[in-house]
Amino acid sequence: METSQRDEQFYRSMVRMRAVETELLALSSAGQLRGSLHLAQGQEALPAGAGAALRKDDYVTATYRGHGYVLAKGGPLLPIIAEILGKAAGLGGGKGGKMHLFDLEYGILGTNGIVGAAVGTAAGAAWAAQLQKTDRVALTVCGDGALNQGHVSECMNMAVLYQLPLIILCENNLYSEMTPLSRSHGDVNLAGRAAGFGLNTAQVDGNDPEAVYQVMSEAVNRARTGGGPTFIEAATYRTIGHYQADSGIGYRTAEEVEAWRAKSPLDRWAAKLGKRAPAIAAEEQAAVRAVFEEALALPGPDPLAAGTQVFA
Amino acid sequence: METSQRDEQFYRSMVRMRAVETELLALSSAGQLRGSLHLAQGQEALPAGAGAALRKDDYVTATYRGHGYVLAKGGPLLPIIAEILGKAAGLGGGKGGKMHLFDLEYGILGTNGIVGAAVGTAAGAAWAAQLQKTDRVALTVCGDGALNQGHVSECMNMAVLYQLPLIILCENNLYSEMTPLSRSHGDVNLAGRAAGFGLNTAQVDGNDPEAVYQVMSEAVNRARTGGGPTFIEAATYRTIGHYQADSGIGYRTAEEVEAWRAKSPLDRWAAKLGKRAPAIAAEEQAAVRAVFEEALALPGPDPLAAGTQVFA
Amino acid sequence: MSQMSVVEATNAALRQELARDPKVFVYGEDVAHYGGMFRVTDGLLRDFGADRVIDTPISESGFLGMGLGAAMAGMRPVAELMFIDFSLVAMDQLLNNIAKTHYMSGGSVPVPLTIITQGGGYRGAAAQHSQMLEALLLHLPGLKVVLPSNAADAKGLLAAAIRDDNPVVFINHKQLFGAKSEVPDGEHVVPLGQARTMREGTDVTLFTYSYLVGMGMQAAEEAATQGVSVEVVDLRTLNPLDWETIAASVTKTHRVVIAHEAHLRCGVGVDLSHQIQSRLFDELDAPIQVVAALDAPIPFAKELEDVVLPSPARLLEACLGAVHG
Amino acid sequence: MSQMSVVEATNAALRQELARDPKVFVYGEDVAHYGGMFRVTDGLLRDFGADRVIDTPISESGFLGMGLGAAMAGMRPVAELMFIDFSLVAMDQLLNNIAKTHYMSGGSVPVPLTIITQGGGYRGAAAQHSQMLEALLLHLPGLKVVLPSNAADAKGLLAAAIRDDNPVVFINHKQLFGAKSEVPDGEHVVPLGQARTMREGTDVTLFTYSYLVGMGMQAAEEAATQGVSVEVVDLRTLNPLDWETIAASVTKTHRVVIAHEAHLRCGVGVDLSHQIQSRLFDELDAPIQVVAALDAPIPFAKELEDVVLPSPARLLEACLGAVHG
Ligand SMILES: Cc1ncc(C[n+]2csc(CCOP(=O)(O)OP(=O)(O)O)c2C)c(N)n1
Ligand SMILES: Cc1ncc(C[n+]2csc(CCOP(=O)(O)OP(=O)(O)O)c2C)c(N)n1
Ligand SMILES: [Mg+2]
Ligand SMILES: [Mg+2]
Repeated sequence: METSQRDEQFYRSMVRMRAVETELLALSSAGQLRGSLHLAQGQEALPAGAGAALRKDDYVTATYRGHGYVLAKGGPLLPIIAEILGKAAGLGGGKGGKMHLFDLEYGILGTNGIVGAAVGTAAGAAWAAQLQKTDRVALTVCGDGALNQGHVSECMNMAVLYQLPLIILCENNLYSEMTPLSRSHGDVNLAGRAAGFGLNTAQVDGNDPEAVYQVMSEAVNRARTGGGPTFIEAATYRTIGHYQADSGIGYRTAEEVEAWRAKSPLDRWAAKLGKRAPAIAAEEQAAVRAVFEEALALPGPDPLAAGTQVFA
Repeated sequence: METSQRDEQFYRSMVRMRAVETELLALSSAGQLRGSLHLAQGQEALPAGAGAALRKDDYVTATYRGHGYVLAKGGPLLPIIAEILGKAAGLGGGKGGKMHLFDLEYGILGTNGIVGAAVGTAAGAAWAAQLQKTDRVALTVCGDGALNQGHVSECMNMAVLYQLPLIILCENNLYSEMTPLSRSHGDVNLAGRAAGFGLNTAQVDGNDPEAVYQVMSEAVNRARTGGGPTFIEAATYRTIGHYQADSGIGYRTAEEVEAWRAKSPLDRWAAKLGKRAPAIAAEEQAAVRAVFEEALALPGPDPLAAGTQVFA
Repeated sequence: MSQMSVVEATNAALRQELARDPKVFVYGEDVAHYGGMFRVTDGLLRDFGADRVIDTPISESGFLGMGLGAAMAGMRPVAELMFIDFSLVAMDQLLNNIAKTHYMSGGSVPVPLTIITQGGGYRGAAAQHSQMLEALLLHLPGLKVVLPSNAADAKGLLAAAIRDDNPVVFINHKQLFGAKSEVPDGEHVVPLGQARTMREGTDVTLFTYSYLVGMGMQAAEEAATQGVSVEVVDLRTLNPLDWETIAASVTKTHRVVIAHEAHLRCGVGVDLSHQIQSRLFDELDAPIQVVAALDAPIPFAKELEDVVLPSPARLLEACLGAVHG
Repeated sequence: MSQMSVVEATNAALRQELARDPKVFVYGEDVAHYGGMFRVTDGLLRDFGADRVIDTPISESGFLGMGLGAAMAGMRPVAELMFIDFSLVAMDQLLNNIAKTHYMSGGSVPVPLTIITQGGGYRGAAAQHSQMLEALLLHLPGLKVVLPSNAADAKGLLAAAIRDDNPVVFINHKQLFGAKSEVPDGEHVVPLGQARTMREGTDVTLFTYSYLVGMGMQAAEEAATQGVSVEVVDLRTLNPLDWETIAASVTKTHRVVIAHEAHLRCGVGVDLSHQIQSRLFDELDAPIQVVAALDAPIPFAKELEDVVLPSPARLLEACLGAVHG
């Protein structure tokens, strides 16, 4: 794909994700959406760039904030939105919910509510791909804070040991919930920690989808060709609160948030696409709105289903 | 203390430890000792050197193979041996056993049967020392394999974050049980992994008690004076099996074992002390034997004690 | 007395104990500068300083292990686990180490560590953020486990937990956080191991705790209108259990319902059920019923969660069933 | 039929399934080159190659998480946890992830992962290496749990576990590893969820599993000499439970003893006790008794371990007590 085509694709992808989040936030504010909602405004370049570097049959696991990666993997929107809304037609029949999106057909092996826990799943899928002698790769997305879960360290070591076709994309948004890097990491050089385990590492501007795409493509190519795992530290920022009930201010200065808003990948790519941008945005927003309308009208799960599917 | 005095102290300490292990192995072989026995033959220089660098009021935690550190901390021998033999007069009244030695008076906060688990305990004691504004330090001893427990990674990060007065002494004996470093670590540079977390690091010949003492003293001094934690990678080798039922051969070549036997710290220090060595050794061995005789004659715990002391 | 929410009462207990004993310190994720995800530690950093109230990384296994070490070294740490669901990443520290240290040391090493956390569903938080896991903590000996059902108990039981020389896990319920009720001003300590009879009754005893105490009271009221007198006992502490109060109530009503939000299998309900039937078999006029979560992970959708988790209707049905057979 | 130890039978099941299905692979600490701490995987690397039998670091949380991912991606992994005590460092993967994935995915993602491990005491291995932790795995829905009491079942149940599309934890007992008995040659599969009546009896039923089945048989024999006829049922699978066999035996003998080595509180014994009394209350002529470990961590010294862990004498006493009151 040419750069200009990719630019449009990135923009579409980011606008779509923002539109989905806007709808969800409205529903949540209106009391029409249960539970916590972890949005990723400001971080849209990452799923956009990463998703473009993957094949349909590659694997992805991500966090409670990872719906963007699910969208960017290319599966149909309706079952994803339906699951987030807790509908019977959702990916998980309404059982999983927002934090637990699975879609085997598109290689989505789960967003996950436990910090760090999804890294093992992706490493295992990468292991399977290797043992099956396919050239599939697995991407796992985690936060800066997640590196402090021992599970992640264990998997980093095994990824190197087995030379797994795994990419760990670390969204360094400078905070774990309300705690900044300086109060959670003895050494804030995240790529340096990964390098200590022997991983290939890269650092990237996480607010630049093209840069993310390039560094991901390199890592994906390395993984596909037996070159082993890569850890990517992506600098980014959520310009919104940790979850719907958090203003995002107080533990962060207004200036800091503003400075990062100014680096919004959506705005950057809108500027890049120039006059074409508004029409593209409108198109994506309309498509998302249509899916929400359809999804909202769907029936909820049959209460009788509550006890089923515990076992296969 | 002068070097020559220290040399004698090291030798005594190592001989004592070997003598204790020899008695234990004999008892185990004779079916007079229950459970697994994890000996540390070949690794005696580490407790000898490390113990000499600590004060009585410093803290120590170690592994199932860590009785040497308990001995080297300086507490009376009888309650230690009595506990290993499961006697009422043992440190834990026979409840803990070999893998679970505690002695608050000497800062022994537990040998531990779970790989890696004792690192948190020591880090917490170091934290307490810091919060109490004392200059106590904590030493935790773990194996090369233990670095692959996520818990240890978590503690390494926090040790740096809080600048804890903690020393992690990693006994790199090249194997986790029967599995060599090359099949358990993606990158065999253990100090490098620790450096990735921001720890001060050092590498040392773990079969040289004086070298261990020096590197430990530096780390202890740093910790006492607010300079933060240190990770020490000590190269060593157990010249015996992982536990009493393991020959130590098969997964390791006879040549490899022999090559390391030739580096035995006991032999090196015997040579160093020259003619003085045999008398010192005999003295220590006799003392150990006397303690075993005394301990073996002690009564076992009262069965009625089984249900007590679950809670304070 | 003041009207306080459970969050405020929990905060008040922490303040009371921080002020009382310099060995106490409070730590966990987002607890210091932010004041806690649920505001339980609000203002503590400001009032007690950076040596007493400390933020941690997302390293539950590491920081609970450190709590153990700090407790052994003379402190009285209070660790916050943000959700009890996350106890699972730290189970080895909890059950292999914290719970066993005093015993393994032959009673020579006390472990005055308190862990405060919260659990529970009914909010669409789905399978990994809605659990009640007290049974896991009770199966292996060595931990005390406390679950308040109201603000006064939150304050008093937490104070007792912190003063206890043993590891105690103190579990709030997220549905109760905002619930206001009267809390004694000044020093308030509720001894561990005392159940509380919330409502006297003669036909059947409902043993429960935490959020379900309120549901139980509702069910009891409704049952009364149907001519059934339900005694409601808030267990408050699951280890130690207040066997005296339990036995007295069983020998009075001869019919028992036990209700909790956690899963049935190997849960607290079957545990208490067995203890009652094995010790008071001849006192029982009807089978003991346990109301618990259905045997499925907690689902996200409301239609499903409503089925899986206990409801006042299910409690009522069990109480009536125990009486009418 | 051949005489085989439980270790050999477990090894035979692994061989059978490795040969049968290329998706099966076996991994864990020391399992490949060394052949397993307990020789359970002896020779598998040689016979099936390095892609099928793999050594891991000491990273139970990581490698069980990887088992989950590999199972989702089309493999049928068999992970060895060297001691079940170490499951505690991996509980989040086991209970928050492995157990819940199929349900959270709305049934769309099967998790054909088998975990083989061993537990149990009686060997002076002390508090962290002697536990039976099956109750922790049963409390939260989503895992099947299997505990063989003999070599034939070890082979047949493990084969069934590996073929099952769900996560199954298969728990051997260290005291049984060397125990030899007859094992069917060739393909041998014992369906999960079927208890087995080891000895018919009329006065009292003893439900048990794993190592205590042998103790139960001993107790039954001794009871017979004292005129008490004990039916001994080996539960074999704790989830799913074979309720039919259980109910049939209770309605026959009307007296029940349940025995296991794990702790009492929130254990399998109280679980089964409650299920029996709540469903078959009128069938019971005596209180159900549960024989379990005393409420203390497993101590090291023999004098103490003998008191904490169940013994044939305690089983006998419970059976006689159930009959004579
Ligand atoms: C094991 C565990 N501990 C704590 C939490 C609560 N929690 C949810 S998100 C979060 C912060 C994660 O920070 P980071 O990894 O940087 O990701 P971000 O939210 O910034 O994207 C925490 C502490 C959790 N879900 N799981
Ligand atoms: C969590 C856990 N997993 C596995 C084991 C079993 N185990 C005991 S010792 C050991 C090897 C540890 O190797 P290392 O850390 O290098 O220490 P060494 O024994 O070589 O001194 C293993 C795997 C354990 N005790 N705990
Ligand atoms: Mg972050
Ligand atoms: Mg080693």
